[in-house]
Amino acid sequence: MSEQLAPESQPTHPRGHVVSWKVYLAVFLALCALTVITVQVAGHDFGPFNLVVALGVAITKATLVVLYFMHARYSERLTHLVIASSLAFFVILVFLLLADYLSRPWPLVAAG
Amino acid sequence: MSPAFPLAPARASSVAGEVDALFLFILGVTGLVALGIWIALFYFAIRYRRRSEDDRPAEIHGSLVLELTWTIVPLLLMIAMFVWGAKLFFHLHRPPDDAMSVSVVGKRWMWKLQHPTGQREIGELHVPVGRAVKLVITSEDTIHSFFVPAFRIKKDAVPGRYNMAWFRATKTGSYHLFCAEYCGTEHSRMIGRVVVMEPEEYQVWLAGGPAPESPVLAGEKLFSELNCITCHRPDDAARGPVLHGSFGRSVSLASGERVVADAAYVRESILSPAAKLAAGYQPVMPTYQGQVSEEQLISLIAYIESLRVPSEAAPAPGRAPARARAGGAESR
Amino acid sequence: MTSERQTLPEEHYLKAGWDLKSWLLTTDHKRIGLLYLVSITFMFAIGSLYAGIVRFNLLVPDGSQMSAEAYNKAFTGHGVVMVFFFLIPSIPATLGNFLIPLMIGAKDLAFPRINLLSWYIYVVGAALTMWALVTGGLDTGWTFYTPYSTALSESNVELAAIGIFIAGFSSILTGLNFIVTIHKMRAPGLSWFRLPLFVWAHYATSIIQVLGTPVIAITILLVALERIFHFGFFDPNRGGDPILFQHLFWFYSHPAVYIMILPSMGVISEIVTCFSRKRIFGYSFIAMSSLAIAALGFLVWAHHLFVSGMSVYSAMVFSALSFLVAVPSAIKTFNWTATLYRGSVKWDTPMIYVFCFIGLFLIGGLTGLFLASLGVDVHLTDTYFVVAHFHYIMVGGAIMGYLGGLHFWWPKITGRKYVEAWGKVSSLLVFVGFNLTFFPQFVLGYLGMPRRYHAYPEEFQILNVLSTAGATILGFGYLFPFSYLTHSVFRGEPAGDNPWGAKGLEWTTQSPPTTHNFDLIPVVTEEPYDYASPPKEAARV
Amino acid sequence: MSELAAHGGAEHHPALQHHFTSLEQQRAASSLGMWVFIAQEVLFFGGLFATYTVYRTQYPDAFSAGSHHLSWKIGFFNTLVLIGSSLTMAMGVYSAATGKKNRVVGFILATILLGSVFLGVKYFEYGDKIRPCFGDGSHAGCLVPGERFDASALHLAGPAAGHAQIFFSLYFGMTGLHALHMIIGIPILLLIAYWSWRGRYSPEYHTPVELVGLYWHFVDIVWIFLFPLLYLIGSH
Repeated sequence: MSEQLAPESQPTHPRGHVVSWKVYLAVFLALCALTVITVQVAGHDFGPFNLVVALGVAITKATLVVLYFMHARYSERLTHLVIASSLAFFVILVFLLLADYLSRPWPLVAAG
Repeated sequence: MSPAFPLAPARASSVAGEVDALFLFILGVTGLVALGIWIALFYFAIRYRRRSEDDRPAEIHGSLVLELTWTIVPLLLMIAMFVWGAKLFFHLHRPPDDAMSVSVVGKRWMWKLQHPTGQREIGELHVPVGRAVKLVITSEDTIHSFFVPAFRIKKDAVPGRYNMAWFRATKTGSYHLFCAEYCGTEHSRMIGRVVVMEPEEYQVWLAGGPAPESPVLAGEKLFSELNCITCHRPDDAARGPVLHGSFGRSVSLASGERVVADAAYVRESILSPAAKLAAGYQPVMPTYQGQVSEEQLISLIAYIESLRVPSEAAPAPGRAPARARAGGAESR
Repeated sequence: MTSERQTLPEEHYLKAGWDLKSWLLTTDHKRIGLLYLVSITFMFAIGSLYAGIVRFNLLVPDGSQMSAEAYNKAFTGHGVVMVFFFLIPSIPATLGNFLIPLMIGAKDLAFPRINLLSWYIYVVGAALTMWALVTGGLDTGWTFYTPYSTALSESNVELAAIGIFIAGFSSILTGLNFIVTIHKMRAPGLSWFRLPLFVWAHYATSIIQVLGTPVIAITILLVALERIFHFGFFDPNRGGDPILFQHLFWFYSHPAVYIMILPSMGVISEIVTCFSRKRIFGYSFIAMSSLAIAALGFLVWAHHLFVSGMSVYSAMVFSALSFLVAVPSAIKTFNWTATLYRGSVKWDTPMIYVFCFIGLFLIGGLTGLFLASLGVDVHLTDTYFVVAHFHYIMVGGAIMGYLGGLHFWWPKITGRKYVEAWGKVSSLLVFVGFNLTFFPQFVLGYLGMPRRYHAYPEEFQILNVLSTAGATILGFGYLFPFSYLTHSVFRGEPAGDNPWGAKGLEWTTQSPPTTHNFDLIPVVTEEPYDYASPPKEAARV
Repeated sequence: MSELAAHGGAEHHPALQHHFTSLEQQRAASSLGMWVFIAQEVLFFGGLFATYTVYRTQYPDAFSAGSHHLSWKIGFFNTLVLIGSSLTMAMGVYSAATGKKNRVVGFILATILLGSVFLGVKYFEYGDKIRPCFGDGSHAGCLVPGERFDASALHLAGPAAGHAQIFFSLYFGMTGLHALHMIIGIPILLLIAYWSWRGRYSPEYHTPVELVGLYWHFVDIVWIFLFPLLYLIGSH
């Protein structure tokens, strides 16, 4: 049977980019360091920014894991689209929820 | 006499006319659009029906102009619907200042209503025509919804919070009161009547009823029974914030924010005092969670609301200021 | 269309074994489509039975036909079975499973075994939920509002919640399968803008299925946890907020109504082009509005909560977004109608279902504008106006599209033709019965009759009797296609490969297709719906 | 994995399923399928994180009192364990890609070991919160939401005690769901270790190892967010 045309939708790059193990070790150490930072940062009080700082460190750790451990950095754009759309919908849920909860106590401004 | 086949409930409140007008406006716009498409659909389907197997239809891909028109025109019409609807919605959430406040408590399968004069009713609400009535709605068990079709108003009764609605009846008569949020077996029995009367008739009805104990009086009795008076008093021995004249004004909190001291704030401060602690005071007030019922809370709030700045008011009911009982679990 | 007598091909997927194992362990997407067809038809019958009970009770105002308890369980059963076990899987699981690989020139879906697993998960979920409904019933409504569902209801809430939780994953796996197949397994030359609009619609539906369903899965799980282990997520006595449940529930359940309608829109695009033998009007606009519906559908959920005491400002935001989401549906309806212009319209049964769809979905969509406008919604929400609105979209739209698609691809699925006359009679009966059932409910709604009422004031009785009369005609009307389509499987006249002369890769193979669909993967060169050029025969070895 | 496909052709690999035209297309499809599954999991946990966010803005004091009661040292140790298991998982995938079969088995077993350590620590952590709830008598220290919830351990009274019950409902809900995902992951890892020990994977075809790796890293990411949100808000 004649060889089929490679389907147009098939990516062309070779079989999965092989990352050297040194990268993994470096990422691992960075993650451990960031974990220590998370605990120290939680130690002192930033007032209203506690949540922002805590989430900031957690997001950096998560990005490191996604990019290097999960090979997102070397995979096709479609994977980035899937990751982005899932985070986008989660952000929609949280923001529009908070839009209701944070604006509930606002008093109604008098008309005109 | 309403027509044999009514298409809308009676217009018995100040907003009913405008709600019907907005409804008719949207009905007109959507009706026209629908009619236009139905006519086009059937005209094309009949005019261009297949006459023979090999007739060649036109090669039409589409037209940007048409696409833009039937995107932008509907958008403009919808903006009009949105703005008018939002304006009406805001109007429904801003009671006039002279509104008389009626407390509504939904309890599985009955509506318990209480007038400002203390008159209590179950499943029936008598109101004077022309007078704005503010409803403070809550529930004791599950979610109900206070719905009077003739007034075009509806508001959920959610356990654990106060929701507000208001209306101004414009026509006397008796109108349906429904529970519009499913609440269990007898959901369809949780109905009642709103009776709108002439003001004089209303006074007669009020007088006729059992001598009610006004919530303010009931609140005052509770205020001393529960020893609130020992800390909240206008003189200098007070260990809690002065309540006189503070209802409805904004209060600065220990956390630095400012909050309007409305019914919800007073209720929360009675049930969990430390939550929104007033600035400059120790969190020594014990919680009254479980000791006061919904009705008692409403009376306390009514009493606190009635406290005016004592320019030269009689001294606070002179009971020897008993030592404040050891505050309950002092919060951290 | 060829007129000489057609003969059925010797080898096709239905002949690949008739024993139980060949059906229950198949990984052929066509057979799994048929498995789904049988199971959701069964669930549709149960849902219709519940609907019949509800309408029977509403014949009289004093609710003397049955106890309030029985009525509450009947309308809950109708809601749960119809939404979760018929409408969500209806077109994607049957026609979608069957046709998407054929339409994109693939041998099967990307993950055939996960496809079979999704059917088994559906069956387990359906069995559990049916067991809950039968052995005690559920009386919380399909919406499970707390604190009634978590604290006060004594019915089988946990069992039904777990059944629905499981069935949710069947929908997620179907969506996952479609997304990967459409991305990775298109035939050479089949670029995104040459895809049939049926495939576009299913791509948008799959995005909603994958990203929406998990949120209701976790919400229903929290309800079950709160009942079993007394966790306090939505318990007002412990500070829980019942409105938070409504937020999380409707975050999925509004996009879910787009899961129900988008596949029907895909079917309508295919039928309207084939039976007016003309290119679709504004192909890219229809394709893009499918994606727009999928995206905007996630921003509008709180129009179900306008009177629940949510903040007035965020209610305004959701009202504006709810108006915005109506625009893509309007664009589609205008484009379908414009497709008929200067076409060659043939009035076969599928086309009649398209007329029904466009006419009735229009009413459903436009009545949504009343509910999106805040001022009117205060009066209309939780009344029969809302019941009529969503039935016009689900029954007038989704089911008309489902029946139209079933009739349009029936020759491809079974290789045989159904009797055209019966098709026309039944679609007319369904149209009349449907309108008589649900149009009076718009008037009931504006008069203020609340939803889910076992007994109601006398003045609403006439309209309710009209509605029940319509329901009997509708029920009878639905029996017609069930009977003559089944009859056509055995006695139908062989249809040949392309009885309608339609465009699309699925019409280039034989009917019914072989197990591996194409001997040679076809190479696509023409534009979609290019009815000017003659239909192409697939190269056969 | 699947029966030898019907096609002829020299380069045909035994693991290639019949409906794919090339191994590369199959790998790309499987990887995309896994990523879409993870997108769904993000929304699945997302519902819980959204509930957490809303209640934390409503009841900050009860949440910090509840979080103060959790020992952050256990959380810290568990985080390091889980990051370690992510490292061994990544090394496992790396060894599969470079064809070192024995290393793959070794690293995956290490991942399973670290995962079990995590679950063990979790078991004891749950233990001292749940054990006081059983048996009659005073349920001092019982932190399972419900009638027996002992709020005095957190020095809370009145409605704040109810809010603390919501915190612990979220605590048990989120960490429970996360632990459940690990309990499902470990048997799959065992299966992969067994198949790679049988020599089924090679540099050309090791997709199942990659997919399990993606799943495991996702479970680790969920914990990376759970640790600060649950354990660290009360400590200043």
